Amino acid sequence: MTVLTDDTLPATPRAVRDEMIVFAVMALLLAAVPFSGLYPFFVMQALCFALLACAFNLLIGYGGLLSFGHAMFLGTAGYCSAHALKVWALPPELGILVGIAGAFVLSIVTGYISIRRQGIYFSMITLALSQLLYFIYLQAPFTHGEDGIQGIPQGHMFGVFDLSKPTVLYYVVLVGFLAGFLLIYRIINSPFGEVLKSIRENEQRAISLGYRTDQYKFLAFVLSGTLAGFAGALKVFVAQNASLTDVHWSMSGEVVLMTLVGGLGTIFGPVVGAFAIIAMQQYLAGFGQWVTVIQGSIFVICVLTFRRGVVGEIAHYFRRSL
Amino acid sequence: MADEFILETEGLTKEFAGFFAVRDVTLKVRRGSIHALIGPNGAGKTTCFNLLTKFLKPSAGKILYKGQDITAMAPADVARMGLVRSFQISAVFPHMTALENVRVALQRQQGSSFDFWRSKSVLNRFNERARELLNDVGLSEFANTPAVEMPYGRKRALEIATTLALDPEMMLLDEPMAGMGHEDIDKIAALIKRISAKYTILMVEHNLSVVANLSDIITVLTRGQVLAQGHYSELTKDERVKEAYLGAGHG
Amino acid sequence: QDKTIKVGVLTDNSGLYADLGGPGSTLAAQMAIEDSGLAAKGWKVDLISADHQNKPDIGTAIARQWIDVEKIDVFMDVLNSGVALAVNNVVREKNAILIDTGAATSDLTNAQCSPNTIHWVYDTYMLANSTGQALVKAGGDTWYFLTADYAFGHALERDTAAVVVKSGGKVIGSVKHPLNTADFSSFLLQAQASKAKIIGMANAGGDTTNTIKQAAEFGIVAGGQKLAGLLLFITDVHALGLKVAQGLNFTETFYWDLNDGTRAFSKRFSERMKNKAMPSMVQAGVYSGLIHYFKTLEALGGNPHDGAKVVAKMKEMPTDDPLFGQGTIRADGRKLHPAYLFEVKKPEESKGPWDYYKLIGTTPADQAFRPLSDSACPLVKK
Amino acid sequence: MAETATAEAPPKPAAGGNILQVRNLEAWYGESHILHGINFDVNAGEVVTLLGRNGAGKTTTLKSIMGIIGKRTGSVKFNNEDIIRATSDKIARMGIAFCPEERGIFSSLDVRENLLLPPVVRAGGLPLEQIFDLFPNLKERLNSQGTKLSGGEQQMLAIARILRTGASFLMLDEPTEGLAPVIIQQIGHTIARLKKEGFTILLVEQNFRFASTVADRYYVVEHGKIIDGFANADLAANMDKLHTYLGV
Amino acid sequence: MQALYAQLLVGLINGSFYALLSLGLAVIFGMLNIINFAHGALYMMGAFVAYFLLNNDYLSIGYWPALIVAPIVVGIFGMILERTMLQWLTGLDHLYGLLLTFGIALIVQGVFQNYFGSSGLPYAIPDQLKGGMNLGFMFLPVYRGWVVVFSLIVCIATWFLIEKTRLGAYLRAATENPTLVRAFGINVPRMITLTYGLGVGLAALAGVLSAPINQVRPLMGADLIIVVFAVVVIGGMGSIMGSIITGFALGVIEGLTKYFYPEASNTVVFVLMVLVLLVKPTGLTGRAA
Ligand SMILES: Nc1ncnc2c1ncn2[C@@H]1O[C@H](COP(=O)(O)OP(=O)(O)OP(=O)(O)O)[C@@H](O)[C@H]1O
Ligand SMILES: Nc1ncnc2c1ncn2[C@@H]1O[C@H](COP(=O)(O)OP(=O)(O)OP(=O)(O)O)[C@@H](O)[C@H]1O
Ligand SMILES: [Mg+2]
Ligand SMILES: [Mg+2]
Repeated sequence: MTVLTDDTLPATPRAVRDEMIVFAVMALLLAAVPFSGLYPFFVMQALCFALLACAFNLLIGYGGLLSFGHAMFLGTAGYCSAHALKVWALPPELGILVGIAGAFVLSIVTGYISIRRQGIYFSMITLALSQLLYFIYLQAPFTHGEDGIQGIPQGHMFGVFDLSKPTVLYYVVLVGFLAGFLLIYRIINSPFGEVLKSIRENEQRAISLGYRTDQYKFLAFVLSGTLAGFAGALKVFVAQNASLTDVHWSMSGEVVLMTLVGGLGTIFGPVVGAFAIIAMQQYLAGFGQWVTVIQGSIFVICVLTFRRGVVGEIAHYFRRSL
Repeated sequence: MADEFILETEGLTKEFAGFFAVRDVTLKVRRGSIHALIGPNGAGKTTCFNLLTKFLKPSAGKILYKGQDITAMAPADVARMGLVRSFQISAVFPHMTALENVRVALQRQQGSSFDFWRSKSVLNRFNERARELLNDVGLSEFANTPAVEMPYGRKRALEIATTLALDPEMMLLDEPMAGMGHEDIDKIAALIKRISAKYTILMVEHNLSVVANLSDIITVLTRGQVLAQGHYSELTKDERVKEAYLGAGHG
Repeated sequence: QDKTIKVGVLTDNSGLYADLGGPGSTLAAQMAIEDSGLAAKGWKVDLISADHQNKPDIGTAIARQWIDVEKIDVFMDVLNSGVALAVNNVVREKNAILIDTGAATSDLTNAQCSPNTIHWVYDTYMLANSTGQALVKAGGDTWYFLTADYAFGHALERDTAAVVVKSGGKVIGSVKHPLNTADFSSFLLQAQASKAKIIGMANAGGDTTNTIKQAAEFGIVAGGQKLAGLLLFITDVHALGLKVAQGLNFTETFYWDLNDGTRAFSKRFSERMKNKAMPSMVQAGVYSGLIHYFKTLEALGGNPHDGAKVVAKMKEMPTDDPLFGQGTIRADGRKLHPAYLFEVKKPEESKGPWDYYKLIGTTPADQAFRPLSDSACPLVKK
Repeated sequence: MAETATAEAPPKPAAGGNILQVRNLEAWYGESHILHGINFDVNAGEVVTLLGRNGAGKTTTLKSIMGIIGKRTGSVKFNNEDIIRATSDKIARMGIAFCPEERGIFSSLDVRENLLLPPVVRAGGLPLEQIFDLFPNLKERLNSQGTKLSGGEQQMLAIARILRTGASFLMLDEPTEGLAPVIIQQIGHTIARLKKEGFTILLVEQNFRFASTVADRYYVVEHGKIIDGFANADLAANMDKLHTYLGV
Repeated sequence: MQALYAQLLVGLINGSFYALLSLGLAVIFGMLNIINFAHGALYMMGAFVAYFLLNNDYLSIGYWPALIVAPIVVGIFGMILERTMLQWLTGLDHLYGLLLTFGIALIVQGVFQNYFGSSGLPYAIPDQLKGGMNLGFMFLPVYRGWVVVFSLIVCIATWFLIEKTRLGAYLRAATENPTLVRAFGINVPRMITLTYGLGVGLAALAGVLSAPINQVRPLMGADLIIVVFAVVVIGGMGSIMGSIITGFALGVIEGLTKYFYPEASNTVVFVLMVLVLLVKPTGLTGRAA
């Protein structure tokens, strides 16, 4: 697969400083949401997808691996958490852990199967695996088929934070998102991230330097899948249901869209993209039958005019990496 | 004697659907020498390299490196044993700076490559060594230039620096001078000469003056087989070599 | 007293079911508001609509926002069972009102019933009951099911099979097909080989229409077997054309050509539709449900913005409107009205566009739906 | 060096029909301005060589003539027709053929298909037998995938395939790169033969020794300009200058 | 046992749709390097054009001419798309083409849905192909027989055109390096446009063929696309023969699944894909990605 982000700039101290500033601004803006009159529920939802997109971006933007099945981690973690909360009546923090663990196990299995395929074949095998999983979830009784697991209790986080209060829930989700985001940022800028980048740039060369590249890609896959699972677990508290839509291929497609719209291989792009797409779904919902047409037109315009994505274009304009 | 020869092959053969690209090649590379592999186009030189570094699986034959049989190893593991190659078409990490290119190689030996929870600033401890290496190949001024933006000849030099960073025992260089201007050729040749003090080098090269000046011993390959072996001066007198490789009017 | 009302039509505007609800549901709501004459009496009624894209999480997101930000009082339509169940939870939690006219799942008034929800038009239990009973009675005593492989299909098959057996018929087989199958010939061949008299289609939408179309191609009906649609709408018949659809049996609770009341409404409705379509029962339900809701508020003398309270009052008051006639709402939130078994006319019997059905049987309101004695709804005191 | 760079008028070509005339050719890769006004001529039946250091703009010059650089200005006259605005397929059909530096062998085609790919634009191309005489390797490997050939074999294939087309004006970009001496000699003979048969050849070479065996005239490119030009006969007299230009 | 024969035959019939659709997709991928997510929408357009040609007061020219006219009309539409949008994507990663065509699919489907509703329009089997034959083990509608035969012919003709003619070599070469092929004197942009038209035309043809069998609905292609895409991958991206064979084979395998484990019949293609890719990393006949 060709390198998608052909104008990635090497990270310099200046870039790191830029990123820190943008991160601080983002965190502050998000923290101010409950006071802004903006509807926090919408923001929470967007945060979950933003985390998912960031996790996905870790794999494609920095590992060069395009997964077409990332919804499977989102959905699996969602079902696991939902089941743990509703049926086992676990407290929220354990519910989240169960979800993450589910995604972790799944990413090990699917990663093991798929990681050796190249390019589009890798994408397709992840798609196929996620479709198999969809089938399993459709058949398995505990998911309640297309009705989904509904009315999941929100409970008290660590026994203290009452998650049924929107503001409390909002901050819990925000903290979760920021933690996930920082972890991803750290992974990208870690010794491991450096190797990953070199593999994406020129895998043959990395091998000849003695790197067992499959192992690095595998680790990246597992990290990405597990973090996507974290997003799925958080989402359960926000939506209070877990349904098949989260495992459907069109969800995997949506993640790709979010990342592309925001800017592939940029650190903040997926966040912007997730907010853009979720906002679009929310605000276009009132446009009646024209929703799909408008949505389609936006994609077309995106691809034809600002292909680097929102953040990518901005970064390119200022010659910064964001 | 494993000591004398760092790399040996026995009856190395590679067949592509009925076509023998390499056939029954027995090669011994003496430790500390510059050994050149020459031959007409399509003789199987690159294929040989690919076999030695495990990028291809041999159809038959055996490869011994430092006395150990590496015939069935994975490419990354061979590299880890200190047998490192460069590519016929220049291979760098294009969107990383020269410094980062070298650092990736240095990092591999230090075992922190899987640390995804640490800041990459831990890699800064390699910077000094990386700069040294860049300096060795004359790239100090390019340290912070992304590799894509470097001129062709400099990329080759960078590749060599990256290879050196692994502190290999033996380097395989595939046409290190291809596509270079005269200036660069001289620089790289000098560089190879210099590093050969420490490493064993097996190289493929078509530039005869380079081969003549650098190599201690030359193996001539044609049609996948060893045609002759010897010093440059001997080979230029060999009629078969003239016919197959050097061409009339040479020597 | 507060005299403002906000109505939200949450439906599928762009997907598979857009013909069934979609813009038509919004139009029906609009007409209900106009016909109620509330404006003249000093009420202010606002209407908004949105597309849930058949995704439960989008549905819940919109529902929350509507209640929290837009202050919506009542949700109409909400077709698609998955979305309906999700919205049902939100509405209950936030004490709004859901008058569901589109979802099929009978769970809305059974295990998942809620003091804030009324299920208006139809449900799987009723469909199974009416169609199953009537067909067995008419001699269709051996059944083979083509079932969509998801909870809704399973429920439909299970309920129908129970009715068939209870009525003295026999189920001799079934095959489960995945949702959104394009080709049914394999399944139809199996159904054909079973020699069952009735092939029950426990599926919906495109799956049903494709089944019907391909059944005609394979000569199933010509070979003497009968197709029974367990969930089929007039929009589907329109899409198939009478040539293919003729002879089908199925149940609806509304048809535009039932009586003068339905004809008058439908004529007005169709004139305002872009493609001049007649109303589906889902759309008719939106009108009927809203009319009753408005009457209740008038009776209360103002809008208390208290979902449970209004719904309780709605259950007290008998319903009466030109589309569904007189009826009642049960404690579990089930709206009761008769169910009609129709047969699709032959092309030569049809007098014009949308003249599709012959009424061949009516199940009275008190027998059409699941008896309270079988109900798992906690609101039902036993 | 700077003084010579200002030379406005290109060195006068020898007598014989002027087939290619390049004036003030400028070209850009995206934002970067690479050619800053190239001026030179090629006469029918000549072999002209462009020399210059890495990155001087030789390849870019050829590509601009071929019409495959997006942004280019100035004038390029081929047989007195200005082709600066023409698309590359039109240019090719006027009888110019180009053998790129990176060879451009197609991996989805086998060797035979690669060889037969360029359409014949006019009569007078070399017949296949002659091509196989020149490059026997190719004949042996006709059915393998194009990019499975060794580096040098790919180079041969790249040259071979444009000889078939009947284009009489050939542009070869570093045809000897990566070739064994014996093959380089063969290519030298080929060029000589082509010349005899009336082909005109514009050559880009790093291998100066090789160029000197085939070229009639030289131009030196530096920083996107032609800074000097002389005939093969004057080579000895210009050797010193050349050393400075090329850093040999 | 008899029932099994019937399932095999029915599977083969379905396979011919997969083959036709994946053939077009493979042609477009192989030649333009674009994963044409609009394929399903264009297939749907083919069926709709057939519908207009049948049920229009002015143009009621019926099924047979539609077999030619619909692919041409949709093909021209495709060529306009290519000219105005897709051509700007040459040289970019697959992802962009995929996204763009996905957007186009949404637009096309949305517009059709607005004008024709979601439940679709009736289309009857042409009179000449009505009825069926009793094969002993099953009742075979004449129309289905026609579909198999006709698709096979179209598939083979396309394969021949692409793999065995000069045109095909130009196309394959142009996929890899359009600039160079153009510099050989071939008008690559025009060729690419025509090829896209061809691929799209094949989709439309499948649409016409399916109109009498499947309901003519705006979303009829939306779910198909992913299966068809899977077929192309299993066959080996860009391989024409691979797609044809896999298309027919998938039909048969699906038919068997419908018999033994019907619930999984939509999923079996993905099981197949995982298995094939595990054994052969680039599909049955594919070259490296
Ligand atoms: N993967 C392959 N499949 C089929 N044939 C191959 C493959 N790789 C190489 N060959 C053939 O093997 C022969 C040797 O190729 P190789 O690349 O080793 O030559 P080389 O000596 O490096 O030549 P050069 O000097 O031109 O680079 C060539 O004829 C080539 O066509
Ligand atoms: N695709 C490109 N985008 C941007 N700059 C380019 C591109 N290709 C070449 N250049 C730049 O244009 C300049 C001229 O390049 P060109 O390839 O014409 O040089 P050359 O004289 O052929 O060198 P060489 O001997 O290395 O082939 C160089 O500085 C190079 O870096
Ligand atoms: Mg080689
Ligand atoms: Mg060049």
